[in-house]
Amino acid sequence: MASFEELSQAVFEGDEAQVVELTKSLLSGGADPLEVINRGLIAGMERVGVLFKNNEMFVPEVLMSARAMNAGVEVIKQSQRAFDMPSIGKIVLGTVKGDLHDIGKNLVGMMLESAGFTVYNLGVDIDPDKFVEAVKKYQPDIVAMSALLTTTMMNMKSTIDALVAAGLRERVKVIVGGAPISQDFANEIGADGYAPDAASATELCRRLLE
Amino acid sequence: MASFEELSQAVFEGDEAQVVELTKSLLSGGADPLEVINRGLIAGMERVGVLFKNNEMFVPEVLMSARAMNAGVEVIKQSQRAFDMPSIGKIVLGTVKGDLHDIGKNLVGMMLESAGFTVYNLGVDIDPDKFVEAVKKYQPDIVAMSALLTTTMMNMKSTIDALVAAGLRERVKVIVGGAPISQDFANEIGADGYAPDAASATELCRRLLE
Amino acid sequence: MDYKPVKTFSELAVKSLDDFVYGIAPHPVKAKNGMVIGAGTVYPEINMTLPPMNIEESTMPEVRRQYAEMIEGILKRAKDLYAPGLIVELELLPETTMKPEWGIEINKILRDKMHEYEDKYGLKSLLRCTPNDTREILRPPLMKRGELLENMLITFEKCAEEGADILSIESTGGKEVHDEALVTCNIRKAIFALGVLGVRDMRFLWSNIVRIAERTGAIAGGDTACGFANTALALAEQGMIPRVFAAVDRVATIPRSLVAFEMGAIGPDKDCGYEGPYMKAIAGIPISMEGKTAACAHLSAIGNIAACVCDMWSNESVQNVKLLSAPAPVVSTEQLIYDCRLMNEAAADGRSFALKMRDWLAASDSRLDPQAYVLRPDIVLEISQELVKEKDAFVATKKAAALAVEVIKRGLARGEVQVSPREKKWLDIISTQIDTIPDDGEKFWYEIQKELDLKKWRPEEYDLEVTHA
Amino acid sequence: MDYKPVKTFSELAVKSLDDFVYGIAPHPVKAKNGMVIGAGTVYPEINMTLPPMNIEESTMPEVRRQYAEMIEGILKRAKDLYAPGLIVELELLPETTMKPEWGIEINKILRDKMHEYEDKYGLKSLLRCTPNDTREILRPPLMKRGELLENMLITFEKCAEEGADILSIESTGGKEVHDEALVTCNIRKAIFALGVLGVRDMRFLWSNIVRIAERTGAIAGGDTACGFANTALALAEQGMIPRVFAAVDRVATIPRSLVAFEMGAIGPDKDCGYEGPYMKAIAGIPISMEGKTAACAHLSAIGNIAACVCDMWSNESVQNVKLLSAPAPVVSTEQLIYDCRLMNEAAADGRSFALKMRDWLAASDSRLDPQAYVLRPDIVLEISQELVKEKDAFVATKKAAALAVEVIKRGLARGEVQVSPREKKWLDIISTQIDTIPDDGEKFWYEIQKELDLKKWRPEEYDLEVTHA
Ligand SMILES: [Zn+2]
Ligand SMILES: [Zn+2]
Ligand SMILES: [Zn+2]
Repeated sequence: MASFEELSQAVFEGDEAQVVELTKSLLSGGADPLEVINRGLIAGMERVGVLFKNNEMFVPEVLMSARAMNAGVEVIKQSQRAFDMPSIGKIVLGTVKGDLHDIGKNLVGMMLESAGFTVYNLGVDIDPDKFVEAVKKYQPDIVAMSALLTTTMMNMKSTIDALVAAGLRERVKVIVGGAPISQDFANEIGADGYAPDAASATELCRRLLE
Repeated sequence: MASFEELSQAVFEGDEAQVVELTKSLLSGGADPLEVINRGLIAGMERVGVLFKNNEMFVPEVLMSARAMNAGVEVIKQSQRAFDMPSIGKIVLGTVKGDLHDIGKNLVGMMLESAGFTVYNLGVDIDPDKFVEAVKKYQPDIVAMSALLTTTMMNMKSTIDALVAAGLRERVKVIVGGAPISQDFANEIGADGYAPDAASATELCRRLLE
Repeated sequence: MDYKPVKTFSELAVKSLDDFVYGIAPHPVKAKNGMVIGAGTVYPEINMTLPPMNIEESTMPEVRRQYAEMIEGILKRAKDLYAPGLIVELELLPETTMKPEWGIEINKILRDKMHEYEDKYGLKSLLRCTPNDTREILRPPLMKRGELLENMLITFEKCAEEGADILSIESTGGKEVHDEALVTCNIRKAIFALGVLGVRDMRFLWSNIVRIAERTGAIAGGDTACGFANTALALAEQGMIPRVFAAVDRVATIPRSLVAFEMGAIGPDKDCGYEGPYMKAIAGIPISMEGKTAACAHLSAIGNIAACVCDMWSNESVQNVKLLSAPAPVVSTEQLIYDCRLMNEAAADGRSFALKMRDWLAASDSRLDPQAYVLRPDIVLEISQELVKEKDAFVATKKAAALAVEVIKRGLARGEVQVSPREKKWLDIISTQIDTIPDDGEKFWYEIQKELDLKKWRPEEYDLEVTHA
Repeated sequence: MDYKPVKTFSELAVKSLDDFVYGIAPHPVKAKNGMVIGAGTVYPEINMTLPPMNIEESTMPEVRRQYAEMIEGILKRAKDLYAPGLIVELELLPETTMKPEWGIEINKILRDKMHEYEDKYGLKSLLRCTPNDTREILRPPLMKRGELLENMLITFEKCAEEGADILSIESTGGKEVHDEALVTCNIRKAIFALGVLGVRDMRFLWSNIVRIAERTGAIAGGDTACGFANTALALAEQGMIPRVFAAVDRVATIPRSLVAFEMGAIGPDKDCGYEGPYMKAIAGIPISMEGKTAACAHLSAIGNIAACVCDMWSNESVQNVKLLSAPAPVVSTEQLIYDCRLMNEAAADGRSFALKMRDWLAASDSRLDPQAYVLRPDIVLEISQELVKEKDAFVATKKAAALAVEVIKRGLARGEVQVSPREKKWLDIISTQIDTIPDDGEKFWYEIQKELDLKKWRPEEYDLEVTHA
């Protein structure tokens, strides 16, 4: 039978075919699906996350690992009846109103998903009301906002205000990021956290949900 | 008899001896002391103020004019019994706590005095409490604060807070200035005005007391 | 409406490496007030933007105050430092483009003050107006119709009528595809986005801008691959994608950015288009560039080399925040003026010294990063020379990417440029990807449409028909 | 304690104009980690400070976080741009000097991270620690005794023990008198403040700093006339005082700032001392300078010329505020590195090209402002040559001022420098004032004491006795 180690390595290397094969082998060998996910697939992605954070892996390489991991998850889903993917937390993600910047936010989404979070990516140019709606609908643990313009970053505050007005602020943590954002600004608008890049966003979310 | 025009010109030129002589001549010719001050001495300083604001006069030149004007005022004081110098407003001035910068603040004081304000220059490194005391003591129209360090500028806010706590905030206008200060910062801490340089500080004070 | 190019470039405008230098362009541009760009002097181009704030009806008084404060500070500093002239760029924001009256008003605040300084102090200046490409606000975007486009064109026209001297844009045709290409480092998609979508959209857009310029007497400046290769540059700087990918992507933007000049634009090219040296080499137009003094807007590996052949030198953009000395736009103005002084002083000593300065600027960066290497003046001429042989913009784009890989590999072999070990394999990956691209645009479109997410953009807006089921 | 100079300079260390160039000092300084300043490479010196905030017990966690964030960003950028080395200056604030444990703690945060980058990535760096001259907090100040002085010296000593490589200060002896001299443009008082009070205080202070450096193995760097001639520069830039006064005042600081080296300091001199080129010419020590890339801290008319003979190139100081790209300290780091790259690249082509670069830097500013003119390398050597003939620092100060007036008048006559019409008369006013100064220091003190406000400073702290009733 294949080892969790090997599976983790295949995820790390972004070898989709290998991941599929090893996952099947583990399952047919009687391994617990949850263990395959945690000790194999997610363990591989965790190594990826560390290297990515240290600037030792490129995004396309991370994406290949993520794709390989997802292929493994698919195998598990198909092999099990009524299998629920474990999630370490739910996150609503979006670029604020007036701002069309997509790439950074999507990277954050991708890194979070790979780390085991469930991500609801609302897209760009998201009204405060839309954030409120999404919080009602998805009951997330965290709302993550992105802004790249000095003329839209104040909409982070508007969104927090809207959450307060809707009585939802206490139910979620709010984190912010993007080129013009700083820890000071995050403090100023009453956010719970700030991450300077996609790699640290994952860490931040983990920390906030501890 | 000498004319107000000539006196004003002598002040403008910083010619102390000439100012003394012309002032005496005007008084002995029966001119109203207040008119001598307003149409002669202060009128001359107003021209100085305009040129100074336009960067067309240097501080030492302004100082010479101010000294000449003061010499004229002295002549009037000595010639009249119980003469009260007219004041267009009272200003308490100081560099905030922790900050030792003197020059800019003193320039502001000098320009204000020359424009007819009564200035109480508290000095540098002035505690919020000291400002409060001075407001109680001198009953000024305006409190003017200076700061040159990013680590002392927050003491402008502390001083405003102290004025609020003492119930004095409504009684005075507060203005701020100094290298790291901006209009935004002034708004943020709830000051009534901001002046980027000594010349505009005078204008600002005039405007606030209109 | 016909989007046929009015000019084609089948040979280089710059005839030799010794003619390729800062301050001098084969086809200088003369403005109404007599300032000439590309005729010997490098001028500072200053750009400024608002500090953190919303733009809406209620904040417009503050917006006006901010711009008035910024322009006054900038002009005063330029006057006090005896700048020989100045270009001010107004990069409008989405809000001030969608609502033309706001953009027009800001444009006027700047222009009036600039005229005042010209009249009072003899400080000559030009206003470059760059409306925001607001078409991308609608998702998927309408590129050739709709209210967003209409208001954008009105902003162009009215700002030009109100005295904007130079018109520019950072156009976004093909950006949705290119964004995806970047994060996956897929050069096939990047080439499609640039060489097919970008080229087609710029033909449409620039035929409009050139017409507006002709009608209003403004100068049609140029475009920039900002949304494309500068995103790559920023991602590379953050360690997100390989620097070699960003370098190849930069070179692949050349045929796209060149479209502005094929459609009748005459420069100065837009500051943030680091492909500018190629535009100058091929089209002969003067260019604005930005480097170390634009570090306030983005960090880069090309801080000096970007200046080698510039005719204007820019700070890209800086917020109106207060630094210890002065507001940041004033600080940038001072820095740009000193940079220009130095370049102009060396040039005043004779062409050979301008070339020396150029070569030091180049050598100081080119060895350290492939993105810098592909901007080395001799490399620019070498690649440009090959590209002008191609009539078809898509084929030229593919060729540009291939040449970039080849040149970087050669530079690596010669020890002229360093590439980190884990980037080297990417040169081969990119090369292999390029080889899969057919030389026929139709065929490429047929192939690639199934690889693309057609929910994110509208092929019909680029006159492309979806042929797959 | 004896404050006798340990060295005197009776001839120039720099023997000819061709030996007077950036990157190379007659007496290079070698640090513990092997970095050598003044031996061929110009290094960036980065300085950073806190954003608007109070410093007190309750905010110290945030203060620590700020410094940690700044140093990490700076070092990461320096590494990513392959800086050949880096100097980090920690200019302590009054609060972090008066309470030595705070300064020591911040000093350690920086040094530890710098060591980490040296060990991990091979990025060599040096820490310059500059405690604040807190003596001026007490009014009138105690210069040679009291708790403020004691804590300042403790800060020096402990920071050096904890790894600060270079010790510097912006000393303030005589500042009260000089401040008044500036706003009244009274060169008599300025010369007294610099040539008598400044010199006497620096002898006392630097005998202490040199001793601390010897005890701890740190390098005694140098002082700066920041509180004096830089205040003049700032006032001149704002149009408050004539530029010619600021230029003369700058030259008059030379004997004062030289005291550090007479007392045993060995450089690198402090960045904001624009009199640095004179220090290098006379004492041969390497110098740090700042110009256009320090525009974030103050605007100036000497943005390029300041670099002519620098061995380190600095941004003076920048707050940790976020710009569009990155925090401002990171932006400054990038700009300094590119500036240094360019200078070093020209020098790599040979001495004659370094001299060319130097001369362009000089020529680009020297014609436009008398403050720039007195920094022209040939003028620096000319004036220095005269000053080393004087044994008495006060007489040298008077002579320096007189030479400055003379040189500016001559430059004006030759058309080498422009001076605005309304400034010209000030040259005569200054000249007339200088002529009233006796050549005997005792006599001068006797004369001037009645002109001075003795409530603002304590003559006994400078070993002066009030002889007037
Ligand atoms: Zn751009
Ligand atoms: Zn721009
Ligand atoms: Zn300083």
